[in-house]
Amino acid sequence: MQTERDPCEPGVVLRGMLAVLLACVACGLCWLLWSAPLAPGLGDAVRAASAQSGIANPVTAVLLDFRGYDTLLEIAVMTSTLVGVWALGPAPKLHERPPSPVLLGLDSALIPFAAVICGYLLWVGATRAGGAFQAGSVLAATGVLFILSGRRPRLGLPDAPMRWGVVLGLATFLVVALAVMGDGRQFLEYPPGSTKTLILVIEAAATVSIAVILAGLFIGGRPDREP
Amino acid sequence: MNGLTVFALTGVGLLVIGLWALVLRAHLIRKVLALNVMGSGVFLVLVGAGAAPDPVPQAMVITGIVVTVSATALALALVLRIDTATGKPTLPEDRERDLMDEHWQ
Amino acid sequence: MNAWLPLMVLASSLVPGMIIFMLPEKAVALRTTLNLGGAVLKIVLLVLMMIGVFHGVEYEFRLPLVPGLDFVLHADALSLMFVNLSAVLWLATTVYAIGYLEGSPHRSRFFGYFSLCVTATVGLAMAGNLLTFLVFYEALTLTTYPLVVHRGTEAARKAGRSYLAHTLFGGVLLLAGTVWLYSLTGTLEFVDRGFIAGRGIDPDVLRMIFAVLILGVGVKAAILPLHGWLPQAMVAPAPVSALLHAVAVVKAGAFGIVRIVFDVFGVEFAASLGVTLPLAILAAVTIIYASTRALFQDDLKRRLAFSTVSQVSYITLGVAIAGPIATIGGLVHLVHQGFMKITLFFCAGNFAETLGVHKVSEMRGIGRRMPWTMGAFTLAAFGMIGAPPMVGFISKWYLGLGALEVGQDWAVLVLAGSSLLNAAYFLPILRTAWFDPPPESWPEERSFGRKETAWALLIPPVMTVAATLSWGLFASMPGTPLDWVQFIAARKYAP
Amino acid sequence: MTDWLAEAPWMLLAIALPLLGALLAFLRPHRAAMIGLIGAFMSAGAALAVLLQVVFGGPRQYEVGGWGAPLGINLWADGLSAMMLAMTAVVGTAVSIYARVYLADSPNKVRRFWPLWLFTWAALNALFQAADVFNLYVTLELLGLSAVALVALTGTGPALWGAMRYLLVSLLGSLAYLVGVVLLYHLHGTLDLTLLGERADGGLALAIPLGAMIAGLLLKIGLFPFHVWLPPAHGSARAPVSAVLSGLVVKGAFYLLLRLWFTFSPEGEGLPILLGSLGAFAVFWGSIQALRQERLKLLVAYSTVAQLGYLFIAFPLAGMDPALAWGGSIYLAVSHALAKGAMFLAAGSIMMQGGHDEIAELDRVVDRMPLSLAAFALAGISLAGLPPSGGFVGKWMLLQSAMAQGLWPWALVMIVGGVLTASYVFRVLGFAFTRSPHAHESHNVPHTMEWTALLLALGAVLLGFVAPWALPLLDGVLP
Amino acid sequence: MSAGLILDGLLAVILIWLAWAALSSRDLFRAIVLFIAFGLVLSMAWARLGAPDVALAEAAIGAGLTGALLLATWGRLRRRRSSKEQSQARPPDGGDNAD
Repeated sequence: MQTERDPCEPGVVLRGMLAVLLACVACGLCWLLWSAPLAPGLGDAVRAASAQSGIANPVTAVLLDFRGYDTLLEIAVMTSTLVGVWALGPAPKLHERPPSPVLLGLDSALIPFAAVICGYLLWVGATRAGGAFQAGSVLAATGVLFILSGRRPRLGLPDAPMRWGVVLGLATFLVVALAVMGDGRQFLEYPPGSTKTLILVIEAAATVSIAVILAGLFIGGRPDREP
Repeated sequence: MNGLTVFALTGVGLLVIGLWALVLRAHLIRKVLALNVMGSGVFLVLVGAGAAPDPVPQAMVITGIVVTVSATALALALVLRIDTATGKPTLPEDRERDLMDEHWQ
Repeated sequence: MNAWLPLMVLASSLVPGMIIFMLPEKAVALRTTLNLGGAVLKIVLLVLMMIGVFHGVEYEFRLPLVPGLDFVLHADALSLMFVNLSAVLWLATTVYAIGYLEGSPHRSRFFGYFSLCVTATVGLAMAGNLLTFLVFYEALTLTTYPLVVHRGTEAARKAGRSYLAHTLFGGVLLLAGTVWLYSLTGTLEFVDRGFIAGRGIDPDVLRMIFAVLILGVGVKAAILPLHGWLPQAMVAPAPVSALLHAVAVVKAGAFGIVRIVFDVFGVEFAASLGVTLPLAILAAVTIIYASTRALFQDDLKRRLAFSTVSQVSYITLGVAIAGPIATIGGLVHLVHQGFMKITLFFCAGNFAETLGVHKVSEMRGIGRRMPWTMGAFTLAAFGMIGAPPMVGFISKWYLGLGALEVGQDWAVLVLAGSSLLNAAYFLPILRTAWFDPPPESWPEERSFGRKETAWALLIPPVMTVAATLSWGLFASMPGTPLDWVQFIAARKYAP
Repeated sequence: MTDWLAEAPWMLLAIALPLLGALLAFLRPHRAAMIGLIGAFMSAGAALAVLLQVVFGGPRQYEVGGWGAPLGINLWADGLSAMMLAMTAVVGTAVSIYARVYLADSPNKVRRFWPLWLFTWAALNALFQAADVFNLYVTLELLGLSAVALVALTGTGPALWGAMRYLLVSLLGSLAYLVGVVLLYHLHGTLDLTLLGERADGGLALAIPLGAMIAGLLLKIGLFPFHVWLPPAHGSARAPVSAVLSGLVVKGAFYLLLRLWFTFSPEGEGLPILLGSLGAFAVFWGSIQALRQERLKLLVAYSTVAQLGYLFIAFPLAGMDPALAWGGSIYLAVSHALAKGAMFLAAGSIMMQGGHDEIAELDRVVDRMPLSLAAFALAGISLAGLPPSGGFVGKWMLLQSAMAQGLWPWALVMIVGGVLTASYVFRVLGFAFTRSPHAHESHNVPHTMEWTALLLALGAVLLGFVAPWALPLLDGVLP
Repeated sequence: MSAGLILDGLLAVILIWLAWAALSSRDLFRAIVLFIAFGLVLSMAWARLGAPDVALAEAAIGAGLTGALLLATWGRLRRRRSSKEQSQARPPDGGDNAD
């Protein structure tokens, strides 16, 4: 971009000011991280608590138990994004023509990688309470690659099942969270003992939804056969 | 205890690079890329600055990654519609600028 | 009950107004009933209230509005005077307007805003503190704007813009002064002889506040150099001009000056600050300037408008001379000028409606064509000039005496000079109207059979001028405005 | 029974109900409008219930998942939150009723609008009650993304541009905010606002994270000079959407800014004065731009820029009598939400009626739709701070605190700003009263739309009378 | 100077370089591919930081899905260019669903 630029490109002044600003930002952050004493964080508390809640993987414990509310809203973010993308209009046609060699190449490069991840995930799931996002996204990723590689020339997505798939995760999450309330328990406060099962239920539902949503996002518009 | 680990430093660097590109690039896809890089930078600072592995920031980062991909998807869908409706994948003020894409040479 | 009566006085015009907005254009009968019913009801309520006040009943309605400040409706002698003036003239104007606007479009809108405008005036009259006064002052601006632009022409929009430019500017000054005052005193309640004296506030600050407040209300009172909007607002229909110029807007301004001088600062304290003399001089200048301008207006309504500018400043002058007798003169002129000027505008409207006559030069021999209207016009004009035994004479007499009493002899000269000018711009009208031969045809004549014009157009001016005549003749009787004003003025000065 | 009602977890329901509504509306596109309307009413009901709980029971805390801070996430509803919830409920209900009729003729839009709008509402309710900085980040994202999608709903090129710019700005803002969150977590080892408030002590260690967060929020609020994205987005969206954006969404970011400010109460004179000056510039710039606009909706959008500026004048004034300045600013924010909502709704009706929104061509619209014009005028009165409206009370308090401290420049800004506001409002009214030479098409507008706007505007005016009861809510909140 | 630290430093340098290259290359396709690579390296960094879950999420979502989205968008843009119907001809307000 060091070629001669036409007048409407941002000038040296703007770049200079931006550079100064960025320098200040960088210096500020670095200085703070360098000088300020860091607090221990919540690691130990989480491990202690997750031990008694019976979920081996502390990250999963944080995601679905301690800070489950965040995750709930996060799934809401994904869902609303999908609704938003669908609101933009019908999905652009996929592959009116044979897919570009580029995509095929990339696809053949990535599919084994995705397979590896899948395997690793399964193995992880055996030892710890696996990760819904990873599983779901890998599911979606493989689906996407399948679409991408053009091995299915015309992709007609059935609408209603897809909507159900989209809604499933957030709905299950909300329903479980509300259902556990009663005899003094709070929203999302799992009854002692049933934590693991409930989390598994939520995760299963979430995995499906995440996969469907991510695939839907990739398609980039609402299904053509929408009611 | 010093939080300026290698990765935290990297994160700050990514943040800066991303912001630079976000302001200066005209092509909307590049702006989206820039935002993604910035996000990764922030996440690196979040996890990298701590000494011992701490699950809370990790969970936060996973949440953040998912939010970012959603935002990216929405942004890219918008880019497509903008290109359809207005003929160029840019904001109105950048329509005359160099999009740095061989299809616009 | 004592708290609700003031509110009911407001409601008696507010509620009809609201209903009228919703009425279809056709529902003439219902609309007329509502208008007149509301007007009459208001007068009845006021009579009740006056009786109560005579027997020392306190009528006050309070509602907390801003932290530490209330929305207060209070009925004291001064406010009752102004409320009565507005209520009575509202009745007259309503009758007149019904006749005047017969068959013209958007009457529901007109009468709706008309009622709101009166509501604002009444509320302003009964405002118990400066905040409430401010509320209704702005409300008055907002409700009169649609009336000014009612015709919907380009000229109307321009006039409306200038009207807003002036009045909103005034409103802002008033707001600023009010907040400033409140941040110093912590109270805004109107009390006889003011609430500022003896708080040890820096006199220079007080002078500044006084200036800001007076300018704020002075815009509506059309004090020089803020009088520009008034002649322009002439594009409005005649009833509006009548109401705006005789009562609602300009009188609201004058009333505001009265309130600020007497019940915020206290007239003696204001005099001790040395702010009254400049005000008096400003008023005097306005009187002379506006009268001179009136001389050169050929458009009848514009001439009347400039005459209003000068006449309203009599009130200011009377207040600013800061003597008990002059105060009487000023306050009583508030009422007298209202009746006289509304008569004049009614008549001007009649000329325009019946014969299409808008200019003085077109009025040759109009007296023979419309003797009753012209008669009313003549009497009112003499009142304006201040010829005895008309009420105008009483006002000027007290003003002059009051000026002499406090040794402000120059004011007498101003009065004399303005009387001459008044004569100079009214007498030619009378001469040409009565003694010149009428033209073969009037610009656009409407026939009302044997009547000179519609009853609804004729009765109001005759009634109002009759009132002024009677007050002039029986000035010393109890129950006249003069009597009431003396009762008020007595309480504004330290015994 | 009543006890159960009084003790029901309304705070949560105010978040969960709109979410459920959104899901159902998405699941059943054909019934979207009906489901959405019901969901809207339920959300509003829950929010008002929270208000009652706070009024009678004082501030409430809710530990989601029963863990409690710092491990878990807390919800927190005090007077300020309750006020914002109620504001959202009122404006949201009006917008929903309006949109039900407004969108009726385009079923395609109806299906898209309701889920997104309910997601936005849920995000707002969650934002107003969140007590955890990272949870706040998630709500911010939910709010921003669904709002962007709502803007894009219009589908035209300008609207898409507006949405895109809005999206970029909103994401950048969230990232800046997130930087602050990251630093705060590393410095104090917690994400809970209350704990952070206790642990954070001044100096650069607070200034840098707080600065990042404030900068991000200013971007989202659209304070001058970050306002560039706001008028195109708000001006090109559909009327109900514009009402939501101008009335509520920006208030979400402003609320968060206030919350942070009250929690950390940063010392030092510089920042308040900077914010105040930016606000002052916004007042002037926005008003002048509004005066120069040819199109009604853009005028209203620029007036939002100006009115947001007012809210920031409280920062430099909060020195002597904080309750007065902050109270005024918050009251101004609430009445602006109602007034601006009403204004956009009225503008939408006028636009639908005449098929255009050229100000100079309004052509006696006062005869054709007096109700909408009355709504516009009443809303304008409140915006201009004319008595006795909610805007008047807010500006009176700010003005009083400015004059009591003898800070004349700020008083002057507010006074001049008021005049400017009045002049652009009355510019519209003037044209609405006069006849234009050209002929215009004229469609008839459902009365529901006109009445909704009018009632909302009346609410904005009546707010002027409830201040003595509303302001005490803030007692515990303000520093 | 442990091997781990060297590896970290290496990863850091590669990350910065990839980010810069992705954001400043003149060829959009190359930029996207570089970004995907960036995502993959980043996931290694997560693994180094003892965050396997994040590493997985990054690889699958950050690199995989984001990359796929980017590539798809790029492809659609390009196809629109090459396709004959000139979208520039369309007025700036022929929205996709402007009803």
